[in-house]
Amino acid sequence: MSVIAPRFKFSEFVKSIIENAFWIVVIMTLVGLPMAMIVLFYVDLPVIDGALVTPFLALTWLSHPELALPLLKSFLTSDAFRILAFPGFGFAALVAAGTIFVERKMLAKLQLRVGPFYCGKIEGILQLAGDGLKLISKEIIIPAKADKPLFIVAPLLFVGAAAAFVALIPVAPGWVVADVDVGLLAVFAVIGFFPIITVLSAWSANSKFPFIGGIRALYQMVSFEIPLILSCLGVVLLTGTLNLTEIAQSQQVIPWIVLMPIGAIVFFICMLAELERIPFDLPEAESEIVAGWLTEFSGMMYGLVQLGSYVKLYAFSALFVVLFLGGWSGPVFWPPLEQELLESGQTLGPIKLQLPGLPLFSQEFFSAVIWFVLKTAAVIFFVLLPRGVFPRIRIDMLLRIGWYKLIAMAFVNIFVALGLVYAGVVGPGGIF
Amino acid sequence: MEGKTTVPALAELPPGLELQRVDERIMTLNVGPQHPGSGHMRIIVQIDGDRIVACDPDPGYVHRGEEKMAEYRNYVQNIPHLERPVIHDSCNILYPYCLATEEILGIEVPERAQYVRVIAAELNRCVYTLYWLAIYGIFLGHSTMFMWPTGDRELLIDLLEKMTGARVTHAYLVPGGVRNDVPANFEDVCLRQVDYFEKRIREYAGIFYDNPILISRTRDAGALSRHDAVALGTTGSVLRASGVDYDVRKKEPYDCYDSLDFETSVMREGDAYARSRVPWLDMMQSCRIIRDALSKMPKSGSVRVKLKPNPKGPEMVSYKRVESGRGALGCYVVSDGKPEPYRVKMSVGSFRNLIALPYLLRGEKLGNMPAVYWSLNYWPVEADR
Amino acid sequence: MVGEAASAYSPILLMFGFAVAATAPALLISRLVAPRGRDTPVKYLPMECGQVPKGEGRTHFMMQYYAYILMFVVFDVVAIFLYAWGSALLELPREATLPIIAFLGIMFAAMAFALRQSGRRDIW
Amino acid sequence: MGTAAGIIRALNSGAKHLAVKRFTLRYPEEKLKFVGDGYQFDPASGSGIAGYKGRHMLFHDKCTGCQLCSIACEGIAEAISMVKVAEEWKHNKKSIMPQIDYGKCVFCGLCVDACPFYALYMTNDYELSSFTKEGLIYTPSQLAVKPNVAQDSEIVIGERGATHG
Amino acid sequence: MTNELVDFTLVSVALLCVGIYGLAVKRNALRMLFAVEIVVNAANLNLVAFARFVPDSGGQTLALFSIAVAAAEVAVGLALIIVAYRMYRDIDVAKFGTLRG
Amino acid sequence: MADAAFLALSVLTIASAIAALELRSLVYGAIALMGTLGGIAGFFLLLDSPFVAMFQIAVYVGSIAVLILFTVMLVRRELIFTKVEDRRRRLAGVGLMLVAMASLGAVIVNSGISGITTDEPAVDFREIGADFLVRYWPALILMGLVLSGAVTGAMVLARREDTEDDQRAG
Amino acid sequence: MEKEGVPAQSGGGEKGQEAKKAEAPLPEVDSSLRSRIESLFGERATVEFARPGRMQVNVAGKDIVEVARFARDELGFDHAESVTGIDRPADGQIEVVYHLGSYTRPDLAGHVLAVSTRAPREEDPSPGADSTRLPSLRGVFYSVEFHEREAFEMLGVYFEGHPDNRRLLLPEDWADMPPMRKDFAIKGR
Repeated sequence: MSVIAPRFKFSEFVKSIIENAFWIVVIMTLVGLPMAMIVLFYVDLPVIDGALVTPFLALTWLSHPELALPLLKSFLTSDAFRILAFPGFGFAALVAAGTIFVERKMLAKLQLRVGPFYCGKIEGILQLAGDGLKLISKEIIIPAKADKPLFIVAPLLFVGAAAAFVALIPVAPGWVVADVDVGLLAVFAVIGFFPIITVLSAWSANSKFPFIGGIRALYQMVSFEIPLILSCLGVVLLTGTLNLTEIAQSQQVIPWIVLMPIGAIVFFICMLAELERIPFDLPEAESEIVAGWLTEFSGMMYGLVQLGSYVKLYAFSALFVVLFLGGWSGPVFWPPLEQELLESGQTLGPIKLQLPGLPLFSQEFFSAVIWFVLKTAAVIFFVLLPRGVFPRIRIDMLLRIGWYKLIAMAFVNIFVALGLVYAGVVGPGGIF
Repeated sequence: MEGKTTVPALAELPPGLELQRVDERIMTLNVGPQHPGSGHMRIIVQIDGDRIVACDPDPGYVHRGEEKMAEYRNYVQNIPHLERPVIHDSCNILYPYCLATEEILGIEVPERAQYVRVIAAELNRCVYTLYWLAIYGIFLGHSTMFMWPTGDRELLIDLLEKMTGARVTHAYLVPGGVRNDVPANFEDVCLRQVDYFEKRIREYAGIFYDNPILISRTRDAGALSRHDAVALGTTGSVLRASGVDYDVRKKEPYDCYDSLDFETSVMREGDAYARSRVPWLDMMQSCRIIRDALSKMPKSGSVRVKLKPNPKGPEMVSYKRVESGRGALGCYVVSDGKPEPYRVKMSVGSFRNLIALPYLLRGEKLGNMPAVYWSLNYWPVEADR
Repeated sequence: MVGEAASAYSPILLMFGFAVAATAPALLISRLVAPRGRDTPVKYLPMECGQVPKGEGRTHFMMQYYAYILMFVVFDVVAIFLYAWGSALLELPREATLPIIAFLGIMFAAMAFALRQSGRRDIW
Repeated sequence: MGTAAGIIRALNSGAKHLAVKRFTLRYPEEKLKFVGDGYQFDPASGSGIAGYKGRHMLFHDKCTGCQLCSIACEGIAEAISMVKVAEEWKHNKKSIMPQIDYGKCVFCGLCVDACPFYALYMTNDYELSSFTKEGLIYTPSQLAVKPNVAQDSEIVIGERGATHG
Repeated sequence: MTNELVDFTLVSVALLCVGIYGLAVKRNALRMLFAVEIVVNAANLNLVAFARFVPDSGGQTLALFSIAVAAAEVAVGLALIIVAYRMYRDIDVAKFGTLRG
Repeated sequence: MADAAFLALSVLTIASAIAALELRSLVYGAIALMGTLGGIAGFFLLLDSPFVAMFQIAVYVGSIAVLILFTVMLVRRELIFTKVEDRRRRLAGVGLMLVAMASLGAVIVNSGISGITTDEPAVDFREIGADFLVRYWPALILMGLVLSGAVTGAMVLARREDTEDDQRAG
Repeated sequence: MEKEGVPAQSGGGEKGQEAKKAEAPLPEVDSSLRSRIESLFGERATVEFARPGRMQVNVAGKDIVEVARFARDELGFDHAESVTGIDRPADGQIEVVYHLGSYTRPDLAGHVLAVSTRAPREEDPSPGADSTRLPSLRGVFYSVEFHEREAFEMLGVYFEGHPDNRRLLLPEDWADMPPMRKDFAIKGR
């Protein structure tokens, strides 16, 4: 009977479940209900058809299809929905989960393997859920000499910062969590937090390998931030705005990658480095420094960092799409449908054909989202592909690439953009 | 009697190991033994920032005492034990022992057995090299280069399994030949799979050997000059990567190697890249050898000399060398007239190449450590025996 | 009205807060669900490849690339400064590009010097 | 520019392999095909017959209880011990036969070489796992049973790469 | 109720005083650097506040200049602290006996 | 809403400024300093100058705080966790601070600026760029010189020479 | 060209072997090596046996450095392949055999010169502190560094002049006698 893996006891399992249920009920009653009341007190309740929607009224209306629709609409346009679900955290986490799965399957395919296979019957589709369950049921071990508050908070901050990054990404016209004037600068401001979180978590672990990894991460992120910032300047020169939505809308005619391929390449390489993807995954170089700054993280803390990094991956890919690939612009898939068909559906003999969701969202919205997701998926594919193709490079080479080649290329791109503006190709009175 | 170890004072350290300054800047890093980048050994590196100031390799995590155990078993019973240090290269590691034992026992090996042995040894060399290459890939962070060789290795393991009946620990070579003849249609299967295998390993060039990132990473990392390579007594691919054309198969042909057609692969640069490329070139030559041996092999004949149950040799010594996957592999067998050898000593390539490690790593970047370390064509368990 | 612009930025903060609030329970649940093995002092040692840790985890540790951090601080400022120019470019007269060219010239010179310094091996 | 070309070539090589067939044996569903019936010793040539070295098979009608297999194993794995059997054979006066502990056996097959009466040979059966250590000890009567081994899949080399067909 | 200029100015004064306190009391070079940063930020706050209430983009421009110069100052200041730490193995300004190399 | 945000921000900023100076550990002090700088950025947002706010975060939090943290990690461990100052000086400092705060605050409250508020729209951030290049371009050049001087000086100062022990002795 | 099964050592092999051995003459390279060693060192270096490609020379401990230097500088053996320690309790000695090879001389490529020397053996060994000592060859052949360390820990032969005579393979807290001695018995044997 080994100590490391205690034998599963059903009675203890049941006991722990009952205990947990008890505490959840107690905490919900003592804390959750008052919190809900307080929140309800402060929330601006929507007014629909002249009636103030209280929670009671909302529940009543939900049972009535005709009344439920405007209620749902008002919910869908609220900030809460944006933050929780669609362009916000839920969507990003979903894309991140999909990315993890696709990465594993694709890498396996490239390496002539099978990849996740058995979990979930169909090609291991439930593997991720299994991994999550595994991580959540693992014991969290915090090293004795670690700086506990920082150590525990660091993964949460990492996820939070990644989510804040997602908040700035416009997905469809008007569908963005925070539509700010200086969106691009806000993106850079948010990116600036990642090195700090990394180095703080590395410092707090009080161990050699995380420390080396954290300092490497710091050097790497910091060095590639400047070419990253400079490579976006070309787009700003051409569009004259820092608002990401406007930048995306400015590419109705032609995506900027056509005019500024150098800038796009620089941005892409910097993106790989900021994401710590191979070939730039030096902070986690397992053959030199075990797992870099993640070495001491165990169980769900590691899972959270992974979640954060994949959310970050999505955010960066989406930013690439917005800046260089024209965002959501693209031909609408099918000719616009008639309004009546949208609202009441079409009766085909005994079957009534309903287009789900269309009464709530416009068709342009669907088209935009589909284009955006397709483009993002393509970019994510190109972010994932190097992992199967390239080895890891060395830190001095990395810094050299960042400081010598990429910055020079970024300046070349700036001058190209400047030339485009002054030659009258782009801008007021220009062709595009 | 009490294991008194002599701890050397600082001034006594060899030129490769002295600390330049004892400083709070210098950090001692234990790389291994439970580390993804060290195998089962420990490398104690002292780093000043990103530079390695000193390095002290410490094999000895998996010591089995093979040499001691060999003194208690008779010549045939030693076979399954002595192949254990490098199970991926088990035919080659048994080869010098069998040659030396045959000299002591005075046995001539039948001709067909010689060819079968050579085929098995070359297949095993490829199997080992692929495994080594896979780990080299993962050390450099190239996960595809980990998966492809481990997958392609299956082709050869399948062949070896058809020949020997076991996938890794074959126990195939015995004093006096091989344990069993190859199966009936072995030649066709072998030719087909070796051809495909050669096609596969040529594809490694595009993704690995010609990859600019890999080249820039390993070029000039841990360069070993021709003079140093000779003086340090390195062997195998490390030596040949430094421009010394030395291959035991050519210089001191054993069994039927003198009748086979192949070339020695030599590179001049002596850096980690050349050291990683030479085994790959060797694999091509192995395919050539296998094809040649298959065509020249006698179609029938005995493959094993019948030995007495407890064979005894005269009181003599024998030192035989072969070229294994990691370089020259010598076996020194001392017989005192009993059925058990008096002393078996294996002079293995890994151990000889390990001497170069502290020498090469001094002044390198920490990021170069796995690249240089594993490019020495090193197998921790073999060094440890 | 003073402070109108701030409301556009609050969703970022809310998003940050929501992500933290949504993932923190994962740690709590993990704490509740996960089996707690017997505590031994060895378990809480920092990772050192199976050896007993020697020396300090955080040392006076600089690596050879400190110069790049110094450069980053200055050139980050420069890079973001360029955005002030870049966003206004379309509204500016063309002569206004000259000062920025001069500015960039000065910074290129400084960068060349800094890169040469940071590339030198023996001084870092 | 050589660098860019090399990078593009590497990416191309990687992407190309997305279309190559996978080379994975899905083990519990598919099983490898082996040569022949297992490793045996050929009295005519004095050498073995190629085959997989799996679990042993013992012919009770040939075993004389001479212990040579046990002696051969003594220096290697000490897996074979001689045990009493209830059977009566006139060539096996002591009624002892080998019992093999597969927790120790290294499957070298030297016991097969050592048996002068060809009473032992090795079969293709390699699925010997057990939940207990005792389950790995095979008595002579268990060894006498010929295993039924499913084997269907072989390496097939085709246009789009090799697979386990 | 909207914010008035005086509110921001008061906050700026408070920060300035905290910074001055730090400069006066602390003997740790890094803490003194922190105090300097706080003082600079108090000044920046004032600049931007006045620029908002007396609409003129000049204030913001000046604030940008100020931040940039502060970055330069921090780079040099930290380099100085590192040099001092190397020389005296300490970051206590009282122990920096002489700045002669 | 702006008022609640204002109050929260002032509390955050001033408290973390004090914490930056008073926390025992220098690393936590640096984190608190980041809080102060972030709070100032929040004030900038409240003042409708998002460009300056984002500049503040990107430069101060993104790079200066990194540099400070890094330098803090470079010094010896015991120096990170010890505070050196004497008590009397500290009391005097607190007194000075309070006096200065009270007097300056009184002056400001009683001066003419109290009660100023504005309903005019905020300045567009593009005007800043125009300002830079049209009105203040000599200052821009000068700042370029300052920055290049800073990076040059910092590089020359911070490099390590292996003669530092001799320097200490001399 | 050397084939196996040519024992050149006298003393009861299988029948027919003696006749073969007598027929095989030494190639020219080997005989010249032998004569050069014998002519220079005379009594101090006795050739134990000489077969095609293999030769063993026995020397006393005090002469080993000189012989090794001669082998390196004059004969062209530039590296050591292995260092083997053999315990000879019957003689009360521990034999250490250096196998020297040559990479630079093409005519010596297939040759291995074994230089054998003996150190006194103590019944109650205390490695590093007793009389089991030999001069180290690390000054002559850099490549013996780890091999000599291995011989030191396995047999307790202390190599004087070796700069780093530490344990290599055995655990640091190994407190038993050197394991390759014949009186160190494996459990159960």
